[in-house]
Amino acid sequence: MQELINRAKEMLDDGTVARVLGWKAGDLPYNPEPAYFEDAESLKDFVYNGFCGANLSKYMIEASKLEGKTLVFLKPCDTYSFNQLIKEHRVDREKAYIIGVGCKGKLDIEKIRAQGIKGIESIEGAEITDDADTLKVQTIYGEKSCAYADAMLERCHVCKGKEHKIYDEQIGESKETKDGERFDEVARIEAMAPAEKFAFFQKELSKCIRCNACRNVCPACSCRKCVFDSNKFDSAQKANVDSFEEKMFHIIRAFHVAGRCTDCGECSRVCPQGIPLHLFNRKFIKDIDELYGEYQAGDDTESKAPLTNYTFEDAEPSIVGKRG
Amino acid sequence: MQRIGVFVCHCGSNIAATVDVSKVAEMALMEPGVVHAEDYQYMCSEAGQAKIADAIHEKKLTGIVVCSCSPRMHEATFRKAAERAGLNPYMVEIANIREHCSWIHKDMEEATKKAVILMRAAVAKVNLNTPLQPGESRVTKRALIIGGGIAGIQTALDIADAGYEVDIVEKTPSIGGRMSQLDKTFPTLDCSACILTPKMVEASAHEKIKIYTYSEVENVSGFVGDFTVDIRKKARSVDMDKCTGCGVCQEKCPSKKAPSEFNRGLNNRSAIYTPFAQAIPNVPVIDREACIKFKTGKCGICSKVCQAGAIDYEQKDEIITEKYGAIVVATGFDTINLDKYDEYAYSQSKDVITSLELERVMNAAGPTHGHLERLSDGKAPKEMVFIQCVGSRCSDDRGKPYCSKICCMYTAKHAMLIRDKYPDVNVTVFYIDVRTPGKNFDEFYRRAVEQYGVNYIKGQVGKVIPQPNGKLLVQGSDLLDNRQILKEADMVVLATAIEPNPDVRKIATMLTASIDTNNFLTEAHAKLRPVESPTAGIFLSGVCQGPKDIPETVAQAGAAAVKAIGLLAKDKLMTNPCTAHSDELLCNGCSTCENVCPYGAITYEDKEVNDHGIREVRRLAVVNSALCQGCGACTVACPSGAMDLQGFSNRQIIAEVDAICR
Amino acid sequence: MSSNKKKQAELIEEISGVNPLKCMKCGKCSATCPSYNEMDIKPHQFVSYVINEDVESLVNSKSLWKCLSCFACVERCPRDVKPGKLIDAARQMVVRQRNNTYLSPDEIPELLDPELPQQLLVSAFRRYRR
Amino acid sequence: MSIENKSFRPKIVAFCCNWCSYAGADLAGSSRLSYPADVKIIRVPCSCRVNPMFILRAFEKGADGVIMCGCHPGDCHYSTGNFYARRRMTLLFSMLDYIGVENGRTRVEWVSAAEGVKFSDTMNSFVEKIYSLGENVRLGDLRCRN
Amino acid sequence: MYKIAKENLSALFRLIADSQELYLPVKTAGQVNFAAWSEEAEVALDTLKSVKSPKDAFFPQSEGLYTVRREGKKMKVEPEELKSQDFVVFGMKACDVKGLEVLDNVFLADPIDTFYAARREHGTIVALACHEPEESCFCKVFGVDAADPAADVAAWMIGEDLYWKALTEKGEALTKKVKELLSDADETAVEAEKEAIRGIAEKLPYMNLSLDGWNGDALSEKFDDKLWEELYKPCLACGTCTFVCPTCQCYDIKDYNTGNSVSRYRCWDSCMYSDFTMMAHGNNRTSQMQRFRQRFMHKLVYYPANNDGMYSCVGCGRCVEKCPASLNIVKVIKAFQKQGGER
Repeated sequence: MQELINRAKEMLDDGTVARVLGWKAGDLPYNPEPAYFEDAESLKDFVYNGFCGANLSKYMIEASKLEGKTLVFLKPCDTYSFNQLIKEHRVDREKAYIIGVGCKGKLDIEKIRAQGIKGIESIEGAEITDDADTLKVQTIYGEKSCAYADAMLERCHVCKGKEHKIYDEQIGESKETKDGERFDEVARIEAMAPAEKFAFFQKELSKCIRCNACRNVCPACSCRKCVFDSNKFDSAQKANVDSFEEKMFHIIRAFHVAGRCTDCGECSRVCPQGIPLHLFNRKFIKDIDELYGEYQAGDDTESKAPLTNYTFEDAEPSIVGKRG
Repeated sequence: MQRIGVFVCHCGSNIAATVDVSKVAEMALMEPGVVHAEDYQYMCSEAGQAKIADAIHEKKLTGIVVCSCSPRMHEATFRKAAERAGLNPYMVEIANIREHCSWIHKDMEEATKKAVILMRAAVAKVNLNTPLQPGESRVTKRALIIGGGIAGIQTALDIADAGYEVDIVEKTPSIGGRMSQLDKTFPTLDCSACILTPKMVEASAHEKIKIYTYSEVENVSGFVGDFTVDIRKKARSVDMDKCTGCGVCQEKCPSKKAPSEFNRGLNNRSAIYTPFAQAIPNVPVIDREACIKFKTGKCGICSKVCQAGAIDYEQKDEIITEKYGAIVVATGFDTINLDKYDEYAYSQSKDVITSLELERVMNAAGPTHGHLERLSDGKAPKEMVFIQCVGSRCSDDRGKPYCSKICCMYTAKHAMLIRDKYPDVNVTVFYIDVRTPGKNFDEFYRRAVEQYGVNYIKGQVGKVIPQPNGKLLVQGSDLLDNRQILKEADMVVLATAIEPNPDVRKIATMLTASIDTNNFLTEAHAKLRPVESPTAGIFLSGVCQGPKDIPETVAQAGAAAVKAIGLLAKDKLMTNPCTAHSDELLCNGCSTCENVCPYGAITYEDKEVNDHGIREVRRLAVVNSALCQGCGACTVACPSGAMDLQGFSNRQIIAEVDAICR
Repeated sequence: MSSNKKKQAELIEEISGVNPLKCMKCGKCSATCPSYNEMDIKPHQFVSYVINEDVESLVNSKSLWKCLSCFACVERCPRDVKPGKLIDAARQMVVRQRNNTYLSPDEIPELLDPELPQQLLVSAFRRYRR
Repeated sequence: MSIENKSFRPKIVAFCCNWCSYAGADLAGSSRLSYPADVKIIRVPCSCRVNPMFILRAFEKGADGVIMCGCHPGDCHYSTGNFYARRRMTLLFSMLDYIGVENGRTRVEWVSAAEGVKFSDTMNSFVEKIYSLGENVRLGDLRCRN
Repeated sequence: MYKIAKENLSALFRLIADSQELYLPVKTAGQVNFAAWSEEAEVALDTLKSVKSPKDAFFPQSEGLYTVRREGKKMKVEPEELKSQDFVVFGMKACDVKGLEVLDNVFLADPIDTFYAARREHGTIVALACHEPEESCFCKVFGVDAADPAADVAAWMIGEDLYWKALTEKGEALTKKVKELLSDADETAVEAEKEAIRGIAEKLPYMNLSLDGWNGDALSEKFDDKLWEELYKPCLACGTCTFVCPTCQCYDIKDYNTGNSVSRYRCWDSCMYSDFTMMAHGNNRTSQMQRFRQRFMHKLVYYPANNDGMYSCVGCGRCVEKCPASLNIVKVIKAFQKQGGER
C-alpha cells in the first residue's frame, strides 16, 4: 500500500496528474470509500485492502470531465470496465493514468457477519500484502477468525483472471482466487422446470426495493438518464407496486448491458437485499458465448459488440425452445 | 389534447358485411380525444374524402383515424386528402379493419370487437402524433464517377447526355480500364479496342464530362445531393496543356526497364510513358520511381527533346475539391494473386500465363505483336492447355468462393481464336462446369467444340510440372472417362479468378457504402435495387458490385446512370420525415446507434448543451435526416431511449400496445 | 440395414471431419493423385460413395490400401472436402473393427525390428504435421 | 381463470414489419385466409424497431402472447434490420424462458409479402399454443386485471 | 411482566394471526425483512436489523390512493379504503419505534395524513430489545435505549424465554388476547439483560458520537460549508440509504394506467434521485451535491428546527451497513467535527 501512496505522491508532486482516485479509509475496519486525493497530505487516509471492492472505472466517467489527468487505481476486473467505457466514449483515455493494482480477492462484510461475527473492532489479514489465508477479527466479544476465501465476494470465486487489460503501470502482486465456474449457477437454473425457475426469481426479486444501487454502481449503466427515470417509454415507475415492475426493471437493466457487461459483479455486491443480480447478466453472457461465439466485453476497445453485430447464419429465436 | 375524427369505411360490403361499422363509429366517440365519428360507404371515394375535409373544417380536427383497408393501399390517399383540407398529412392513421379483420373473420360480433380494438389502437397513436414536415436538401447537379473503365465511361456518357455535368476520376494515366487490355470480345469476336476507343474519345470530347486521370479520391463528406469530394491529382510531371502527344520523349527516354502495367508486366516500358497508343488523354506520365532524373538528378533528356516544353519536373500533387449530387462507383476488378497456387507452376514457368496475359499476347499491340508464342523461348506452341476455375469457387483462403462468371466464355473465345488462327495447335480445356447462360453464349461454346474442335475435358488439373525439355507436363483427370491424363503442353493458360479492385475498401469506407466479405459493394436490395448502394446517393456500376461481363457491365452502367439522373433531375430532395432523431439531453455519445445504422446516417459531434442549467460540451449523436431511411435499428440499440423514430415513436407504439391489451 | 449404412457413412464423416456435400466434383483430387492408376475407386469417387452411404464398397476396395496418404488431394482440394481424409477414415474403421487382433501401442516397441524402416512413424509425421 | 375455462380469450400482439410481414398479413386477408381474431397487429417499419420494452409492456398490460414477424433474413428492406432484431429477440426470449415465463408465449417468424398462407398458418398455430398455455399469470401486472 | 417459552412463540403468532394481521421479521431468499406471518414463513427474531426498516407497516413503499375509472365519457373516482383492521407489528427495535415518532411528527401534524393515521391507530407494536447491538449502531446518540424499547409491548429475548411487558392500553389489549399463552414473570432477568445490553452498547464505537453543532440554528453555517463538495463525491445517487432508513418520509405520487382505469398511488421517493422534487419549472436541486446535502441537512438541521430539536435520525445504522459507496451519516457528522477541530 505504501508503494501506491508513494507513487501517487510522486505523480501529484511532479504534476503528471491533478488528482488521485483511490480509496479512503473508513471509520470502521470494513468501510473504505472511493475518494479523490488532490494533495500529498490527504493521501495519509489512502487505503487499499480487501474491502476496496468498488470499481473505480465508474467514477472515471466524471473524472474525465475534470481538468487535468486523474491517477486511478484499477483492479484487474475494473480494467475490463474501463476498456468498455473507452469503447463507448464515456471516459477519456488521455485523462487517465492507470495504475493496475494487484488483487487477492475482495471481501464481503456480509459473509463475515453471516458467520456470526459481530461487534467488530478491527480486522487483520485484509491488507493486500498479507499472505495469511485467515482473517483475524477483533470483536467486543473477543477474537474471531474466518477463512479469507469464505469471506470473499461471489465474483472473486469465479474471477476472470488477474490480468490488467489496460494500464500505464502495474503495482503489486495478485493471487488467483478462482475456485468455481462462472456459469454453473446459471446452468443450474436453466435446468430447472419453468415453475421452479419462476419461483426462484419471484422470491429473489420480491426483495427488490428499487433503490437503483445495482444500476447506479454499474459501469455499463452509464446513461445520463436511465429509461426508468425518463418518460420516453412511459416506464418511469419508482414503485415496487407489483412484482412485474421488478421483472421489467431487471430484465431491461440486464438487456441494456448485454454484450457490454464485463461481469464485474458490482450489482450483486451493492444490492442491499443480497439479490444475485449477476445471474441476469451472466445469463446473457452465457447465451452470447454459446450462440454468437465467446465474447468478453472490455477485453479490448475495438471489437464489435454482439448486439451491434450479426451473421447471416445466426441462430433463430426458436432455438430458445429447442435447447430445452 | 387532440381533436380526433374517426372515419369508418364500409368498403361496400367488404367491411360492413362482417363488421358493424356504425358500432365502431359509436365506440370511437367514447375514446379520449375523439370529437367526431362517422361511417360511410366508400371513404376513399371523392365523396368520402369530402366528408373528411368537411369534418376537418367543421370540427377543427387535429388528427384523423380512418378505419378502412390496409394503409399500404390508401394511406397516401387519405394523407393527401387531409393535406388538401389543411391538416398535416402525418396526423392521419389507418386502422386496418379489412385485410386484418373483416376479410378473415366470419363472426360479426367477434370481428366488430376486433375492429373496435384496432380503432382504439389507431386513436391512441394519433393522440401522440405530431405534425411532421419532410425535410428538404438541395441537389448539386453534378455526378462523380470513380473509375474510368467501360462501366465508368458508359455511366458518364449516359449522365452527360442527359445534360448533367460529370467528372470521372481514374487512378491510372488513361481511361479505358480492363476492356482496353482485351484483344477480342465474346460472343461476337469483335475487336475490343475498336468498340471501346470511340467511347473513350466521345467521353473525352463531351462538353459535360471532365476527366481526371492519374487521380484518386482522397476524401468524401456530405450526403445524398450534397457530397463534397477531395480529388488528388497526382503529379504527372508533364503539362497537360502544352503536351502535343508526339511521343518523342518516350522514344528517347533512356530508362526502359519498368514493367508495363498495361501489358501485365510481360514487357517493359519507358519511365515516361503513355500506357497504350490510344490512351486518353494522350499525355505521358513520368514514373518517378523509374526515372533517372528523379533518381539521380541527372538525365533530363525528355525535357530537352520536348518541343512543346511540356515536361515539368517540379509539378506537385494537386487537391481539387468539388461538390457532387451523386457518386457512382465503377472501380472494376483485377485478377487474384496466384502465389498460393504453386501446383500450377505460374511462378516457375513463363509459359504458364493468366488469361488476361494471353489477351495481351494475342493483341497486335502486345508484347509479341499478336503472335502466339511461348514467352520463354519464343517458339510457336503446338499443345495449349486451358485450366478453368483457378481460384474461383474455392472455399479455402487461397481463392474466392464465388464464380468469376466470365472465364468460361473468354476461354471458349481464346480456344476458338487460337484454333482459327493456328489450326495446327491442339487446344485442351480442363473444366469443372461450363457455364454459359447468356444470349448466344452456349451457341458460342458449342461452336468452339463442334466447329473448332477444342477438346473439353471434365476434370480439374491437379498439377503442372515444368519438364527439363521446356515442356509442361499437365496432370489432370477425366472424370467422365474415369482416367488420369498426363499431357505435355507447350503453354498453359489459367482462367484466374477476378476480385474487386483492392482500392474499393478504402473508397467504400469514405462513402460509408457497405461491402461484403468478398469486397464487392453491397447493393441496397439484392433484387429490387441492384445498382444502388444502401447509402443514399451512391450508385454501383460494373464489377465492383459483382462479377459481370461487358454487356452486363454496360447495362448496369446505364441503369446506374438512370438512377443518378433521377436524383440529379430533382432540384430539392424531399426527405422522409419518419426519421430517427436524438434527444440531446439523453444522448450518452456511446456510438452504439452509429454501429447499427446501415446508412451511415448517424455521426457524432461535440456540441454544447444546456442540461437544466448545466452547460457542457458533450459528444452527441446527430442524425442526418437526408440519409436516414427510418428503419429504427438505432432506437432499440440506444439504451437511454435518446434515439426515437418520428411517426413510430416509442410512446406511440406503447400506446398501441396498451390499447390492444386493455 | 440401411440405417447401419447410414451410421457407417456418418462415422466416416465424424472421423474425417469432412462434409462430403461440399464437393463440387471438380476432380482435382483424382488429377493430383499419384496412385490413381492403382485404384479401382478413384479419389473423386470416394466422396460419392460416402454420400451414397456405400461405405462397404469403399472398405472392400483396393484403393483403401493403395492410397499413400500423401495428402496431395487434401492440400489441393478447393472445397475443403479432402478425399484423402475420407479414405483415411475408412481405413480407421477397418482398423477399429479388427481391434482384437491388432497390436496395442504398448506392444509395439518390443516388436520393432531395428532394420525395419519406421514407416508408420514417417507417415504419421506427414499425416499429422498440420 | 383456468386453462379449461372456455371463456378464456387470449390477447395476442403481433408486431409486423411494414415491408414484408404486414404485407403478408394483408395478403392473408385478401386471400381470405382466416386466423383467430385474438391476434392484433401493430405495424412497425422494421423488425429492428421492436424494442424488448414493447414486448414486456404488452405482457405487463395483460397480453398472453407476443409474436414478432419480419422479412426473411437477408431480405430486409433496410438490409440488416432483421439481423439485429433476431439477436435481440433470441436473447430476450432466452431471458424470459430463464425466469420461468413459458417459452411458447413469445415467437419470431419470418414472413414475406408473398407468404399469406404462412402468415395465417403461423397465427393459427401461435394462437393454439397460447390457448394451451392459458392465461399469462407470470408476467402481468395485477393492476391491469380489473 | 410475563414470559413465554421460545418454543411456544409460533403458537403465539398463530393466535395473534387468528384475529389480525401480524407482521414480523421473515427471512426470504437469505434476507430478513418485515412481512406478514404465515405458517411457512421463516421467522427471524434473532436478526438485529431487517434490511428495510419496519416503517413500511405504517408507511408502505407503495400504496394506492384512488382509482379513476372511465364509464363512457364520464369518470368515476374510487378512493382507496383506509386501514380499518387491527394489526400487530412484532419485533420492532427501539430505534425503529423511535423512527415512527419521527414520522408521526410529519404525518400526524396538520394536515393529517389519513392513510398513515389509520395505520397508526390500528397497529399495535411489540418491540424487542436488542440483545447484542452492533458496531454500526448509534441509537444512544439520539436518546434511544436499545435495552428498553418504548412501544405498546416491550419484549426481551432472554435465554429460552421471551419476556413481555405491556406499556400501553393497546399493549394491554393485546396481552389480554394472548394471555393464555403467557405466564407471570418477575423483572430480575430483564433488568440483568438491560444491563448487559447497555454494557455492550458502551463498547461500541459509534455510541458516543457527538452531535455538537448540529441543530436547527446551524442552517446557513452548515449549508454553505465547502465540505459538502468533498463528501458527496463517492455518492452513486442510488436510494439505498433512504429506502432502508426508518425515518425517511419523502414520497412521490404517480399514476398508473391499467388500460381501463388510472390508479394514483404514492411511493417512497429518495432525495438522492435526480428527479427528486422535480417540478414544472425544473429542479431546484440540480447537482448530486445539493441532493446529498439535502438528506443530511434535513435529518440534522431542518427537521430539528421544526420539531423542537428532535433529529430525524435514530441511529439504526442501516445506511452504515448498506451504502454501496460506504458513505453514511456518521461519516458526515465526523467529517464536520474533524473540520471543526482543525479550524
